Amino acid sequence: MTDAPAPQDRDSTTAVHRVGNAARGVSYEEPLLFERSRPGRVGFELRELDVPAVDPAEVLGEAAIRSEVAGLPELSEVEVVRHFTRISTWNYAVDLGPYPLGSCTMKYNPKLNEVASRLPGFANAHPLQPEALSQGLLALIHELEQHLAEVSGMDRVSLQPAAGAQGELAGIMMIRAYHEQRGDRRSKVLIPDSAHGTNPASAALNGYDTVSVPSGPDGLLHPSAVAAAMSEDVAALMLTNPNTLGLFEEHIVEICEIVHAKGGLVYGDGANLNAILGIARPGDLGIDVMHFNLHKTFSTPHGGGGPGAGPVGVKHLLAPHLPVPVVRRQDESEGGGFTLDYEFPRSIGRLHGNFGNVGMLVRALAYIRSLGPAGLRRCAEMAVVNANYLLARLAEEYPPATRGHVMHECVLTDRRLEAHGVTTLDVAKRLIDHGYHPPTIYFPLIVPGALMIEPTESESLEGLDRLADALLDIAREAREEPERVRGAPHHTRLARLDETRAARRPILRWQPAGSE
Amino acid sequence: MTDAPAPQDRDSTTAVHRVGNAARGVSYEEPLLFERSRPGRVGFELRELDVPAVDPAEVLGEAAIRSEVAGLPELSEVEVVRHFTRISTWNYAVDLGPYPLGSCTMKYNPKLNEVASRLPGFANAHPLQPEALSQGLLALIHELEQHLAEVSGMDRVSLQPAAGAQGELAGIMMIRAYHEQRGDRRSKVLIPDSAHGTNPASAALNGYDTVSVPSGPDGLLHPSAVAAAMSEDVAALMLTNPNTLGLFEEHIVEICEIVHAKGGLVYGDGANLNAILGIARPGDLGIDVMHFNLHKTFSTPHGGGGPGAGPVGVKHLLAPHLPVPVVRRQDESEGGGFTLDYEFPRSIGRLHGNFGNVGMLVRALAYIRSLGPAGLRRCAEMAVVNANYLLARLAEEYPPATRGHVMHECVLTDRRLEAHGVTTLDVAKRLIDHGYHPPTIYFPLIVPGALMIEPTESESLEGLDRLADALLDIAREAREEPERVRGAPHHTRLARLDETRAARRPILRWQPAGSE
Amino acid sequence: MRYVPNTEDEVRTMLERIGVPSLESLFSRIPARLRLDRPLALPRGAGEQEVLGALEALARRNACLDTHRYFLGAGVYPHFIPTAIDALASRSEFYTSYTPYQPEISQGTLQTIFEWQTMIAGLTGLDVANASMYDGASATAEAALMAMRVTRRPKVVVSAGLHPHTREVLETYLDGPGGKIVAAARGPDGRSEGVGALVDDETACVIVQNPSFFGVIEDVGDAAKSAHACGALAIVTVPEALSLALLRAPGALGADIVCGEAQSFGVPMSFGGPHLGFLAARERHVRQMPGRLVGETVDARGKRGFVLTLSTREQHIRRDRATSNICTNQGLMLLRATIYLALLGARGLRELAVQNLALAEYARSRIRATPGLELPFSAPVFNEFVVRVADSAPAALARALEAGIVGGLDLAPFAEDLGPAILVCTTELVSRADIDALVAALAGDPR
Amino acid sequence: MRYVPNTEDEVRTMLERIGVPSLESLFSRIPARLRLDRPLALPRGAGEQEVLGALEALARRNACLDTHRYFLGAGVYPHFIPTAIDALASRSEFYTSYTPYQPEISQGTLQTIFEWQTMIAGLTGLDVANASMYDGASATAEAALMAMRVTRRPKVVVSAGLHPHTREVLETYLDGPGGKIVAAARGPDGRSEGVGALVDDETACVIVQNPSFFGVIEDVGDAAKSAHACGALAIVTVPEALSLALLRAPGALGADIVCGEAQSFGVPMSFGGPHLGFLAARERHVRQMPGRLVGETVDARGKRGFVLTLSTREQHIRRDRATSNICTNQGLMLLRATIYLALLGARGLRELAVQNLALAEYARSRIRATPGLELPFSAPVFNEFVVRVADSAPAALARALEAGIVGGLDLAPFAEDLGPAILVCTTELVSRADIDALVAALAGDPR
Ligand SMILES: Cc1ncc(COP(=O)(O)O)c(C=O)c1O
Ligand SMILES: Cc1ncc(COP(=O)(O)O)c(C=O)c1O
Repeated sequence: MTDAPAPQDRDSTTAVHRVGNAARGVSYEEPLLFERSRPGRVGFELRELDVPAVDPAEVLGEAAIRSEVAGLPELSEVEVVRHFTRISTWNYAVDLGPYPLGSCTMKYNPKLNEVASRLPGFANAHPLQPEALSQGLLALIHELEQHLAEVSGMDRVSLQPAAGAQGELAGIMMIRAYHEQRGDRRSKVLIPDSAHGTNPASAALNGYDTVSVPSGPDGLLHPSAVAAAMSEDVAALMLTNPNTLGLFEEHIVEICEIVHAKGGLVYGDGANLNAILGIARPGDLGIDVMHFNLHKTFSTPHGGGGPGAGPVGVKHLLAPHLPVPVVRRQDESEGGGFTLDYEFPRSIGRLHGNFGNVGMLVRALAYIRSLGPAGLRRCAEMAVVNANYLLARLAEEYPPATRGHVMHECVLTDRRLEAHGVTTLDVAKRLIDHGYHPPTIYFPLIVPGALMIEPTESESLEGLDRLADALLDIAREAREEPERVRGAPHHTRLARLDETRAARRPILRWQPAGSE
Repeated sequence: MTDAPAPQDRDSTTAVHRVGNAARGVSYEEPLLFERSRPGRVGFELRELDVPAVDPAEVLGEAAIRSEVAGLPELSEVEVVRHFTRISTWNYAVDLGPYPLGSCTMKYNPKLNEVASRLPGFANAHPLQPEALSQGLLALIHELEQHLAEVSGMDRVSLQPAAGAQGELAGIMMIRAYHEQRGDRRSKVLIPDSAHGTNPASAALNGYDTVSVPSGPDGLLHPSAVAAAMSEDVAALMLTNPNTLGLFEEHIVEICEIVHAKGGLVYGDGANLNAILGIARPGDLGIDVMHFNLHKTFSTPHGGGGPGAGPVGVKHLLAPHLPVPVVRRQDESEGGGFTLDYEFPRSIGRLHGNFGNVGMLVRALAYIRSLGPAGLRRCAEMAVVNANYLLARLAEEYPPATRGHVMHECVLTDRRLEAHGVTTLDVAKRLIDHGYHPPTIYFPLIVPGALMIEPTESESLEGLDRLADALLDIAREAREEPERVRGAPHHTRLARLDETRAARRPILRWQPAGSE
Repeated sequence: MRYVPNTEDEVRTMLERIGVPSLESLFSRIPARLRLDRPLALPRGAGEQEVLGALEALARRNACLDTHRYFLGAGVYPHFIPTAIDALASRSEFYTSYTPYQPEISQGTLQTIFEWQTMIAGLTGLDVANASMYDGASATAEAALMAMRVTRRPKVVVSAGLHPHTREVLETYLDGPGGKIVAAARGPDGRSEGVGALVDDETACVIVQNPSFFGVIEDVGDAAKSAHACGALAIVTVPEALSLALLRAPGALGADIVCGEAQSFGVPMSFGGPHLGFLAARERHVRQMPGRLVGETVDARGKRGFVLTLSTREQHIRRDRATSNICTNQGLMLLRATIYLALLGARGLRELAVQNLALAEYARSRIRATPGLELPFSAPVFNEFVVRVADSAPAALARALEAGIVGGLDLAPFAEDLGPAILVCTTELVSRADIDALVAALAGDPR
Repeated sequence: MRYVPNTEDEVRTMLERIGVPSLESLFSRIPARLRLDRPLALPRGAGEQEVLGALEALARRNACLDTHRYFLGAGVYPHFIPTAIDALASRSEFYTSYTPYQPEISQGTLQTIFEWQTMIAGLTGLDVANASMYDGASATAEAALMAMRVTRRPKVVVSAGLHPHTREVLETYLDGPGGKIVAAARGPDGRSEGVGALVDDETACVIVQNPSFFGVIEDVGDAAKSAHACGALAIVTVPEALSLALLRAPGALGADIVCGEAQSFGVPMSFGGPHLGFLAARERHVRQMPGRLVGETVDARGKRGFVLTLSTREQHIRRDRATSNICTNQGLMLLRATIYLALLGARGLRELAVQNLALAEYARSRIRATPGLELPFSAPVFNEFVVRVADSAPAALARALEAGIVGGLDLAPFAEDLGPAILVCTTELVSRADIDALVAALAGDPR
């Protein structure tokens, strides 16, 4: 890598200096850690050993030990700090602005939650320390279970799953256990065609065949479609409500009845719970088992891809199958306090090496305690108002995939841009120049050129207006200067990346020049 | 403010996309807090009051209270977080890269120090709580005093001054007290022409007339010049060693003798102590009183302009005049432990409402404990090697103000650029495009077009090479494309700012549109 | 509400623009009888001072590294966490961003993952590492499923010292897909015995935990040979990733998949999570790997950059044919571990591993010299080992607790045959004096 | 050394390029006899674990908000600090940057200062605020010096309730320039008396601390009138900036300069520092103000931006003619306070002030009702007040400490005439139960 500007850069600067919410600025280059490494540098110094030193070869035998540690760089602390500080500036983040990724609910992550999760009594406790030394944490887990049950209308909740997908897995496993315990071996799971990919994957991972159920032309799941697919070989229907088009499944009660009538159960994907907090409860709609995404609805940060937490809630009929261990409040006769209960013979077993992503549970509890019933409901209301406001402002230029009002997100399309050779992908990339993270694109799969926008309740009216202005500006630009949109992003340190090339000849780790 | 690009921006994009250490990127716009404010938003919710509410007008009288709080905005937490996150990205920082500001010693600020200073027992202690409840902090203050005395070769140290300039003030006050107590009223303070502005200002603030002593052509203070200015009316000479040209004052011992012979004292500005840590000690050179800048030499962060800490060290003869209170280790007979001593009748008094910037003292102690004697010396050595290396690489294009090797910083000039109409200011601004903070410019005042570069020990060889490459590239550009250098910076969100306009018609606070 | 900016005035403006008379009407698609007609029964909302106060009170009711000395490991290891990690991982550009689906504004995350993949490939001695799994236990289960996909066989042979929790998770995961688990026996020296005899042509893989649950170092090479002899894959699962800095790389010993838990690399214990599962494999199996992968590519101007790649393996593209259902993973923990490894570097990590070994050796020598205490296993260990006490494990641990020490894990629920035995772990957080105090307490010598 | 990247190899390369044979030779300009011939006598360098361990041990030897309830104010106020402040002020773009001399890459700091200046102007009711002073005490001294410059007079009249520490700092600062300080007497209601009689045509300014050291609210308007009648400036120094949210703006009452301590706005007590001095004045005196000022301007493309301005007042330009010698100030604390004020906003700050008042009123009502306790002063107070106890102040405070309460300041060293008296402060960190416990302890009622 040389510091001289690459020749083609000299000519690529037709960009305007400022656009929308953003301007051009300085971005810092930074190579890979390995390229910064120099033999002999240290970024950390160990404590002095106060016991006799040992020779590992002697203790473990020459054959058991490695001669050198491969793959690690050598850097000073200042270089490590600068490296990660610099590359962090290449990321967009909720703390920088709106992140309208549909289905992901990128709401604000309160700072209080971060502080709470770092309290030594939470962050520095060991999961296997004696129960008597963990009463605060066990109480916290127990309390959060109660709150999630109340919010969802489910009877019992387990906080063990580490993310939504693991919650799905747990749910489907419980469904399987339920049927099997009744001697009822079923092989299929019904899944609407608008569902998130984790739904079919979770069912398949559990040994089920998945059957796709088509959504109606109005984007809703229709009782007739479910009835047509339903049989006594179907273990469950998995649905998402509000669904991935941002619509409330109006026929939910009837659909649940159809499934139940044939002995099936209904799984609710809770990823969109944010839209109905305090307004409606999955448990009241007929759902038998569901997961929550604490990293969506309950504000725990997404961390650039995790960790999340995917608690699973069930009705009484599935409670015997909950994962172990279960936190139980002891009777006074047992001495009160909380204990871990492993005695669930019909449990699906353990899903996590410990109790799940406890640090995320602390954050979620802090959030629920901060908002209370009124605050949670207000979130849902504002999420829905914001989505509908954006929809109203954008519908003309970006024809929506659905008719009428939506819940917390809207799915728009690139239909009107087609004529100019501009696609959803181009719009997404151009939005980056305006200083925004793009919406979710090309999902749900059933909508061609989908732009799925979920503003969340964290955005303000004027913030939405600026975002809408940017999208409208891009639509105008698509007509007047389509090549400019197609070439986006223009202001970022990197231009559009070649994803095909990456997949064709995968380079998945750094190797010293000339090593291959 | 509108979101549409200003028309002139359209044409201002001759910039290359990438230069040196940096590339063009997206920068986020952000208005003033007040412009984001909307009546009724809240960013914080108070606890519930568990005592009877009061009506302030009733308790305090209508006349005593104000009807509304002016000057404050109304925002939600998410907006406040985004506001400051976004505007933070407009700053350069040590954690982003080299910050070669001469005289400021912008070294790396270890993260350990930040953690230590935030420990509840330090951060949440009250300065007036009983001594028995503050033994850890008093011990810490006492220990740091000892260490600074050892590092500097002074006999006693007070940690009270809040920054270097207040340390100077304290030092000059002690000098005054010393003379006055001997019935010796003196009116002048000698200060080399290369000195930092705080030196004359501190002397003047203390009621002294300052006399400027010219540096020799070699950049050093010469005994003859001091002798010529020295008299029995001179209370002290203030000098900086190494001086602001980055040179060790070789004649220091002789100079101190000249001053002492006429009854004067020598004040040492310790801003450049980093260069001689563990190698030479001001106290051994003849200095009677000096300040330390913990935010330079001892790695406490500069915080965008403070806080710092400016402890003052003295020889025995000035010890009776140290500021009060003084932390004293009690004899076993007094029960051991540490106590605050106020009984110094000849003290200059108190300089700070409490004990000074204690949070900075914690950081400095963590630093000294981390480095130890060998580490501190290593810092000095590396600071000096780094400065000389840069000097060697740059001397040809940027003729230095001094001859031969330097200590921890070097002063270069724009002499060779003059012919092309490019100045030090232009070079500084162009360096920003390369991804660096510029050096200190036009200081010391005695060097026309000075570029004062202090890399510090935090930089690596290859980091220095990149910085040197950038400066050499700018020199080349100054010859080939001078208008490009003169127009810099090109990549920043804001172009060069009009400082004259700001001073001519000062706008020092935001006012609602139309309010004036 | 401090987290919600819009005011009543603004809501009115928006409703007008939307063209509805009230908030209510936006929810009109939810049949009225399905709507909740009461507020949720939750504690009232509160300000920061109250919420933080309540949570601090809960936090104070737990023992932790700040109140006790820990000799408790068993899959979750107390290690010192360099201060730069919190400082960097708290940058909101990292923790408030999403999965890097839009590479042009996610290079910070993407480059970090690429660096992590490189480091894990190096530490495990394999070609390709993914962008994290939920934890060591589920990583092990995913490794088994991967081996089942590669070999199209159902049987999984596990070593004697597979962590009982990992074993349970494996069972949970393998139940649906119809996997069968067979465990080797524990030999007298503490290591697995007779793995080879269990492997047959139904066997998808052999899974060896190393170091084992009992702390001993297993013969990975031998297990791998047995697996390969029958066309099965060799999987090594590593509960204490620090051991990789010292022990021969599993890849070099024949492992085809190496997975495990990297919580030791700068991730707080946090009562068991979030932690950091990892999984690495040989290049030829990359298309059967679960989880995200980041690859190098170039941008339209020819500059190097990184993107998520090979996503046709993943659920969001492949749906029911995906290699796993994992979506959200443990990204932020991966960042922490990458910073940790960058700070310690090749030398520092090795040195730390040797320190852990030295502490264990010292503790074991003290135990050997202490009447009433016994080391039941003779095989070498890394930083964890089993101690047999004279009276009862709970009594011994209670004595340690009196001295402010969380003394280890009572093995009774996991390996009754061992008698009164405790699993003890020594990391750099304990000093010689702590070890002496522990030994005295376990032996019943009141201090 | 972890903070120093260069290796021995690299040093060799550099020395070669420099053209010297050894490191030593770079120091050859330091005469050999002046060079230290031994290592410094300091503790050996150590890694993070050891250093942090040692400092944690020191930290644990102090009482703090996490171990006790505080009723101690007296110039340093325990308040709740919203969590967003630490999160934002820990961004290294803020805390590892320097004074914003290069505006193009310092707009974050500059805009923050401009926002702060606006807020302080609004809170004080004046036109211009500077970018911070070291603390309230030195800000008061600088205000006095400023008044002396403006009026070219030497005498400074201070109110009876000027904090004794502030008074000492004022004396220290005024000694060199030859200022004279005269203090008003304390009247029976706790307020200053006869300020007017002390002002004459030698008087540069009247300084009124409000609320006073004894917590009472002074008659600022009256003092300002007295000052103006003789051509002197009226200075108000505010020890508890939160009071500004409730009390009439000093500028509106005639103050020409308002200074004080804004530690209450989100700055930790930190055993007394770093805190946040502020200073505001009328536009006509701006050129005599000490400290940095940020002004609005435009860039070469016409876009708004901010720069340091009017720096001809400052030492780096004006040297011995500067308005002050201040250089490094309290920038990061200013950032914290600006975030604090942005979060609380106009309403929140007001509401918090009223809460503090309500707690003080409740405490005073309880004290009035408690035999043995007395409120010696009748003037109104904000969140702090004097209590006279029956026995001795140290004994009363010792009883409070037994209940886990730091009960206030024993006034004996500061105002002997008051008898056994304690200065008590009630902020939102104390609850009704805490107040009840304090009152009981002070009264000698064992709980
Ligand atoms: C609708 C839906 N279901 C399930 C998931 C999976 O959740 P997780 O990523 O937490 O595993 C997602 C995540 O994006 C989702 O959007
Ligand atoms: C040589 C010199 N002396 C004194 C000072 C003043 O120190 P402070 O800014 O800590 O008040 C400085 C600060 O830049 C300096 O460089």
